[in-house]
Amino acid sequence: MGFIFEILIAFFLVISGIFGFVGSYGMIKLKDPMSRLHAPTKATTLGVGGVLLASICHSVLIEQHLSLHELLITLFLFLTAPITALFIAKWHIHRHEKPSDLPDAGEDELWATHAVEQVEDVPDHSKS
Amino acid sequence: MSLFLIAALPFLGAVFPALLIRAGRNAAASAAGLTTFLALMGLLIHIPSVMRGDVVTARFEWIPALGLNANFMLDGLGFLFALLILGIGLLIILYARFYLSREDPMGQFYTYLLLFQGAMVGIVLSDNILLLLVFWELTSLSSFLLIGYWKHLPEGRQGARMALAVTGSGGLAMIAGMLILGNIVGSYDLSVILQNKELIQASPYYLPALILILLGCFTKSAQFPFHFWLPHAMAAPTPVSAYLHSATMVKAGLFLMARMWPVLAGTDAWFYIVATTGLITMLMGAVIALFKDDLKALLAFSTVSHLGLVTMLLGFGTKFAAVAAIFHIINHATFKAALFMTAGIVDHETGTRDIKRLGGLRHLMPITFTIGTIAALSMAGIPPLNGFLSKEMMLEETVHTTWLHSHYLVPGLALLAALFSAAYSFRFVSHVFLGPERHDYPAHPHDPPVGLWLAPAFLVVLVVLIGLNSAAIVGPLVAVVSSAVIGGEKLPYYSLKLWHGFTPALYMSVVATLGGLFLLSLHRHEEKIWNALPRPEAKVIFDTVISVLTRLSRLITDTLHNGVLSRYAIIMIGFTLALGYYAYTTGTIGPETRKALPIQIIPLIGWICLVGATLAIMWFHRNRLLSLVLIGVVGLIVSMAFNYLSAPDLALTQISVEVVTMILLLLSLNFLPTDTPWDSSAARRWRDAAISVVAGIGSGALIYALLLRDFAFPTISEFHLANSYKGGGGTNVVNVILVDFRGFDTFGEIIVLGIAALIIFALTEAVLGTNVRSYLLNRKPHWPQSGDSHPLMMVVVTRMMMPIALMVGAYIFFRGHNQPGGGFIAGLVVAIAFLMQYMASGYTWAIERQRFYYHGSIGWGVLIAAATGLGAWFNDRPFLTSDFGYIHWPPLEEFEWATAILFDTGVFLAVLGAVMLALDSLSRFAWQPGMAQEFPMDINPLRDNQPQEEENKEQV
Amino acid sequence: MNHWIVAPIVLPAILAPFIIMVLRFHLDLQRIFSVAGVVALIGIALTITAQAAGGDIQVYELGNWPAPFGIVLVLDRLSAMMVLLTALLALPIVLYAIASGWDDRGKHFHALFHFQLMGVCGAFLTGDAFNLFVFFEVLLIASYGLMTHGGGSVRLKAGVQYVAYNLLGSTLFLFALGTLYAVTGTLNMADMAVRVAELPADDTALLRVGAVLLLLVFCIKAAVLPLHFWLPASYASAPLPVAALFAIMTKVGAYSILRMYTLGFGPEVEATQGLVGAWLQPAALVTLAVGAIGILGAQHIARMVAFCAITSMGTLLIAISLFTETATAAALYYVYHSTLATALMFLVADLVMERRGGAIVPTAPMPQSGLISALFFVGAIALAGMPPLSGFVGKLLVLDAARDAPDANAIWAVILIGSFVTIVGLARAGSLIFWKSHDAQYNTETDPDNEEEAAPAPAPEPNPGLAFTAVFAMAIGLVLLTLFAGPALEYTAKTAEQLFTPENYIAAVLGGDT
Amino acid sequence: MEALVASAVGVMTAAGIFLILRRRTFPVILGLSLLTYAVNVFLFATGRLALDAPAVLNKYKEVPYTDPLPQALVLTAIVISFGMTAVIVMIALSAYLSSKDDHIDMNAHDSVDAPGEDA
Amino acid sequence: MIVYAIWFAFACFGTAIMMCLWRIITADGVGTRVLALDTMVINTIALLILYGLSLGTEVFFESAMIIAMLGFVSTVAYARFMLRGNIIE
Amino acid sequence: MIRFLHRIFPHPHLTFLLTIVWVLLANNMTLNSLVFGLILGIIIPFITQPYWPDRPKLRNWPMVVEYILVVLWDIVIANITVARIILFKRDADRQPAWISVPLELRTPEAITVLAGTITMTPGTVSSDLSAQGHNLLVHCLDAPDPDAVRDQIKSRYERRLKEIFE
Ligand code: NA
Ligand code: NA
Repeated sequence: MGFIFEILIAFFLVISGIFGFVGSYGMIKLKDPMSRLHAPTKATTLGVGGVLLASICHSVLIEQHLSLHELLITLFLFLTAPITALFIAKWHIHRHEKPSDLPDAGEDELWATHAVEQVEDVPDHSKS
Repeated sequence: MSLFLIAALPFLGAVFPALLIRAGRNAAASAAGLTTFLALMGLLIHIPSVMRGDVVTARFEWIPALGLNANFMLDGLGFLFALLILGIGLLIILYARFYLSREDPMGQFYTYLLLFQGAMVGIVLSDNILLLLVFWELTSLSSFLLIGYWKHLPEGRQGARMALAVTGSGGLAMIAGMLILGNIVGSYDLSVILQNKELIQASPYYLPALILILLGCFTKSAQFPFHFWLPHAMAAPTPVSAYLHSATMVKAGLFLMARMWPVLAGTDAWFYIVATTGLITMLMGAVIALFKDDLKALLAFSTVSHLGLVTMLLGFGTKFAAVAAIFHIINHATFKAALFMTAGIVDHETGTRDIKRLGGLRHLMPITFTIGTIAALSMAGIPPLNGFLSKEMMLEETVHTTWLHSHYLVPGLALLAALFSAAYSFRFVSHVFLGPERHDYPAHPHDPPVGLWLAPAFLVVLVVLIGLNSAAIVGPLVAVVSSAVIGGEKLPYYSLKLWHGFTPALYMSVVATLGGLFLLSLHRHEEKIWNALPRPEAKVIFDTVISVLTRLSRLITDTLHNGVLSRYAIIMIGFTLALGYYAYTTGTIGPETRKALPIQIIPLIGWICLVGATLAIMWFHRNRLLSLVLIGVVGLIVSMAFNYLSAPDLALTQISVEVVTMILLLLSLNFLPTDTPWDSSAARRWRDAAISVVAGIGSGALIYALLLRDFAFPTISEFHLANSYKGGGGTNVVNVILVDFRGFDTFGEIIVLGIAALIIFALTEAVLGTNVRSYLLNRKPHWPQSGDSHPLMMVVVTRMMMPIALMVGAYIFFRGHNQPGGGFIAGLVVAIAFLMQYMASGYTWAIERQRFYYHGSIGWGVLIAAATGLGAWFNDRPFLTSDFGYIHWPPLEEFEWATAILFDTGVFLAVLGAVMLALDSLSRFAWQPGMAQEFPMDINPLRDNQPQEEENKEQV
Repeated sequence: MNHWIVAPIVLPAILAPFIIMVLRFHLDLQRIFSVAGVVALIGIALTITAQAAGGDIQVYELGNWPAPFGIVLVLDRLSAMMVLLTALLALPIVLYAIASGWDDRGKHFHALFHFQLMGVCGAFLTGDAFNLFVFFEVLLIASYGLMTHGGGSVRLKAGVQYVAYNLLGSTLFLFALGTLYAVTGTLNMADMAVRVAELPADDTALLRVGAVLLLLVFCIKAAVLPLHFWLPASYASAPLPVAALFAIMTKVGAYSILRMYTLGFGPEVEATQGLVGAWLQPAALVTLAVGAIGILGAQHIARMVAFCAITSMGTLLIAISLFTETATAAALYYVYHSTLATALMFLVADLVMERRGGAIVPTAPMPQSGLISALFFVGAIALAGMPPLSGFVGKLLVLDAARDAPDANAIWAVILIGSFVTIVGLARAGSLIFWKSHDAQYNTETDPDNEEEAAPAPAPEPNPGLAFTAVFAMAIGLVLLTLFAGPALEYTAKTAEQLFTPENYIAAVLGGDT
Repeated sequence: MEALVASAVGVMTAAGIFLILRRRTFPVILGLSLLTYAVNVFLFATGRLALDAPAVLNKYKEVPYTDPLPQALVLTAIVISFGMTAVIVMIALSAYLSSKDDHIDMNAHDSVDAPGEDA
Repeated sequence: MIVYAIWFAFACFGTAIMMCLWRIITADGVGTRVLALDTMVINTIALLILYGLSLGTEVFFESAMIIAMLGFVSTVAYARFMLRGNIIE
Repeated sequence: MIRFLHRIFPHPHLTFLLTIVWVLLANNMTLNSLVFGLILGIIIPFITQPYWPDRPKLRNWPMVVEYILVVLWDIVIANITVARIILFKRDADRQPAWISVPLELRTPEAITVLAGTITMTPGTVSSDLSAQGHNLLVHCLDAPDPDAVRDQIKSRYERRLKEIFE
């Protein structure tokens, strides 16, 4: 029984290691910035997830005490990773994509990142 | 009257003129006069005992540890000088009352004058050389004020500064000399010093002490080559010149030489230094005086000459010469003061002191003429006036003096000086008073009111009387004084009378008088030659020296402190490295006692990343954002290293602080340039790199050496490990150290943090209070901004995260005592939870929902921490003594309470408030109109629907 | 349990947050509480000075943990007199800051002021090396705030340099403390002294490095050349009442040198032999020289006074570097003198600057020129070491104490020539500022065309009477220090004696088991 | 392991000082931060290195503990230097905004006219 | 077996971290740098939990959690800085 | 009674959730930590309430569970797919694409969950919202057929989310 547990834990660990590696490797290998975004946000998430699973399994199965608090870390990462990706994508859109390069935004006409108010509209307060 | 009172009266009295001047000029003058009069009376009371040869003393232990005591003594010498100072002072006060004009601040004048008078009296009554030094320097200071009295005259200011510089520096030399002297003798009391002639003269320090003391005397008494300040001091009002530069201050040097005569004189060194200086000064002063057209300058140089004369006499070191010196001091004081006052009257009446514009005043100002002529003739050494008597004695003494085996040098030069002296004295009379009356005086001259001429007249009467019957009038005084000067030994044979028979001195006098007349008759021709001669102008030289010194100082200072921080830092680092190296190499290093831990792969990778990131920062530091990212990497790895090396608390703190710091830097980078331009040369960068590398090697080597050696002693932390749970109630020893064993450090630490936030707030207010505000309101961003500043997803996620983050904060807080965590990290976590709301939903929106007040949070934090500490007082325990215990409320399990938690609450609040206040303040810079918005998210499809729904409702 | 010892730290630590929280919007109340706090601090300081005067060394174990495991405060004559000096200095300065309106030119002046006092008092009282670091940081960070109080581009720029330089210094402090801890395993100063004395002779190098680094840190604070570069620009650019308060900061460095050195790093200890002697005295001499040259070369009154501060630190450190009882007694007297004199001169400089700007060039006459010039004269006399004020006494004491030193000639020469240059420099400045303005060419009053404009401007202080009173109080302090030089020296001599018998200190801290 | 820590301290010190010697405020501040890291690690290491021995008392078994005291000191130092960094960032920023110049050096003009422009 | 698996994972995440650093330094744009930093932070979390697992201790849990939370905050701050200049507005 | 309970537990779901979080954090299931978690679970919602106005109600709890399971499964698949692309596919063979997903969801929370899900699942990253929030811009790592991706998003995730939130 213990051997199976060990295999399970080792499996999670190996999986996590592979995905951790792939995530960062993708960042180096992929050429265009938007594509690079795919690699780490996903792979690393599962990479860490695997370690956390291994850790939970280890405490539950081997050390025989329930320890689930690693789940909180997963929760944080799952909550935050999309935001990180969103912001970096927005940065890319802002800097490298013209509205015409992007698909149609439907009735809204523009994507939010491009929907910028004119800076010149800022009233001049130095004279008042 | 006690000597204390005599010395103190002028100082006490100095207050009144300044105060009474509102009551009128007469009140001020009367106050000054009355003070002086009282002091004079106090002095005169002591005549009987002084004349008996007694020494009156008064002693007070002021600074016994230093040997600086307020000891005063009054002997003949002191009496004579005190008499001169107070007596002539009284006359000057009278004279000045009429001399000064309505515009002059007379109260100030008398105050300064009395200060000076007090200092002079102090000098001559001191029985402690340190005390004497005090008064000595005071005369320099008060004369500085008096010479510069007419602030509007550049000559006055410069003259004052020159006088201060010269006499002040002499005074400093004298301090050294006096200290050496006191050191030789073992006491600073004059009465002791004067008993130790052999000891002093045998000491190897005799010569340095002598030179240093003489420097003080020579500068004060305007001896060559320090004479140049005196004529420039003539820019002072005439009463000042008359008082300081004839009767008193310049005589302080003479007084001191006379005072020290018993222990310093009589050696070759004394003779050659003092007598030679005096001789040169006498001759030089006399020659220059002849060619001065300014009446006061003429008198000034004549004073220089006469001071030289006395100096020379003292320098001879014989008792007879000493008597002659004393006698001449008395005589000079009388005729020279009278002459100065005469010159002042002439100046006052005619509006000029230029001899070239004067002449023929004999008929217009007969009284002045009479006074001036008698005084001048006395100065020329014409019998039967007192000047003649002492000059005879001087000439007599020179005849017996050998200078480096030469018998003729001293008498010859003395004669020459006497000749010039007669010449300028005659010139004073003839070119001012004699000759035809002129019509181009700047003012219409006539004799002044009696108030002005009374004082000189009195002095001239003395001149005549002393000349006629000196033995009766000043004989006892001269005897007493001379006896004091020569140290109480038997007086030599001398007689104070007009006729001594056909002595060499008489022939010399005759030659001098006739020669003087002859010189005067050829004055016009001599003047041409004189003017053609190149001669150093002391003022120019002095000014040049001072201005060169000033400019040099400025150059040195500005070069040294050139405002370049990197230079300052390099010097500091270099100095530190050098001293560290020195300290290391002069010590001994023991063998390594610890085995190094093996290097594992993960730390190695961490090391590679850390070094790589650090080097990359150095290389790419001009890209500020990249450097910031890389710093983040370094911080992350350092935090991981702390974890790896068994310091989880540190890791937590490091990473939390790291993030907040990064945010602060980003907030400021928003306003700063995003790139650092190249502004140091490659050579400079290499130099900097070299220094940095050396410093790096130093710190690395130091810690490496430490890491491989055990503590030489058991560390105190063994106690902490042993007592953390027992005495502190916590299992996380690091936390127990922080909140208990060393809670006082933490108390200071939160205060630092609180202050940091206050400063940031205060600076924000200060900066926003200036025109920077309008710049900020109109500032354009570094680069075009994207739309959607508060993305929907971000807002939603932060909303979801906030309660969890607060929960985590609470968790970190409560478990800190037993597990990694604590109030500090909890504060940061909670602050970041709030900060995320700011970032996501906008400043305005978030601040509206803020339920606490940052200043209050900081304040309460510190107060709670302090109150926790103070609570121990009620238990009669020291500040910050903690307590803990266990509570059991069924059905709950037993749980622990500790006052440390309360203390940690203070930490928590202070940190929270400080971080929020800092971030909040910096955020205010970014505020621009239009930024304040009603909604937390820019895009909210639900919001767009709602108005429609409401519209629909209305339609329905 | 003598809680008085901790009071000089706790009082400002409570008062300042109170001012921030409760009185934030009430300047008048802030002022009242601030002054009351300083007065109370004087009371506390007098009390502990009286307690220390007997010669007993009292130890306050914070948190009730015995030394060396917890932090202790130690009250001896030296710490008491330094706390007293701090309190006495603070009163006229806070009054002046109020009277001149400086406290209203930015936020949180009074809170920062009291935090600064807390840091200084803590540094003087603590017996723990790391706690000393903490208090250094408290006083430094408060000084950063005070230095940049009110803003202004030049002041802020000087502020950046000041902070950066001192951060380097703080880093050095930590390097030093780390090294010392790594070798001795303790942080308590007395305990460290004991262990240093017992250190095996064949393993001293690392301790020596730590010790020298620590002394360097103190030298930075004490503005010893070549570590003084933080001072001129920051003192000259700070609000001058603040610069006046900073006069005590350099003394913290001097105090620490004296404390550590007499306690455990002295030459009689084998491990630390020759660490200081070789360089501290020459450095002090150069400090004095550079300070004096700076005075002569200064073109701005505040900068000139800053160099006066450096000069006086030079003199003080010469005395300290002699490390004899007599010299230490002299040094301690000089500490009082130079602190008061420097502070006085900064306040006078502020009076001048508020009326006519600080450049040492003639301008039109300023209001109250007579009074100010009199005060300037007093300050100049004191700083130049001219009689009759305490500077002269102090200078004589130092010269006298140095007479048996091996380098007595150099010391005397530098002190005396330094005095001379100082006199010339101050006379030059005073004459240009106060006298030359009476020249017709600068005297616009005589110009009939714009008589209206030329009428002397009203005093810029909201309350000139109080401002002058504060400055006068400081001058009177100098006079009293001179008049009562005898008793004062008696105290400092006893203090020096206590310092040079460190066994008592160690016994008091470690409970006598030495 | 000791060599890694020591060399890391050295490298961070060197880089920190190199940045401190730059002439603009921002790199100097970064340099100070790096130097702070260096000194924190230094101070921490004075307790000597230990793996798997955090100073959290274990009630159940005898385990080795690392020296907790330097850790507490470093914690204090970290917090203090955080405050210091915040202040210097703010002062540098204010100075830049007031003069539009982020040179850290003061020129002669600055020193002469010192605090001429009070708010 | 677990030991070998842990070592394998250590090696993977260690390499990953170095690749992240390489990307940070060599990236052509700030966005990629921030992305790489964020990835690095996440790899670090994994390493930390791995280390805790290998030692059988839970003492690193808080660190990992705080890093997860704060890594996000710093990434957002960088992103906001790049997009808007103002982190808080 | 209910009003009283409502007063004490104004946010029962959140209180419950936070108590769970606390128990997870404390990592032990004792009465003490439950009580303590409950206390915090009551206090913290009070503090955070103003920051989350108009909190949506979840309507369909079984659907929530289903959704989570679907997403988890997709994440596993996604990672394998992406790993293969990264490791074995040449860059030139990849066909990255932008796609625009018209949204029926209007609740911000729902949109957020959808966007998050998209990012966490195969080869897609939610990159932007349209100016009114009615379209979602998604970037695909390798999408030979963008329309299929869009349809899968709408049917697999958006449908379920609509049931949960609206
Ligand atoms: Na305690
Ligand atoms: Na803690």
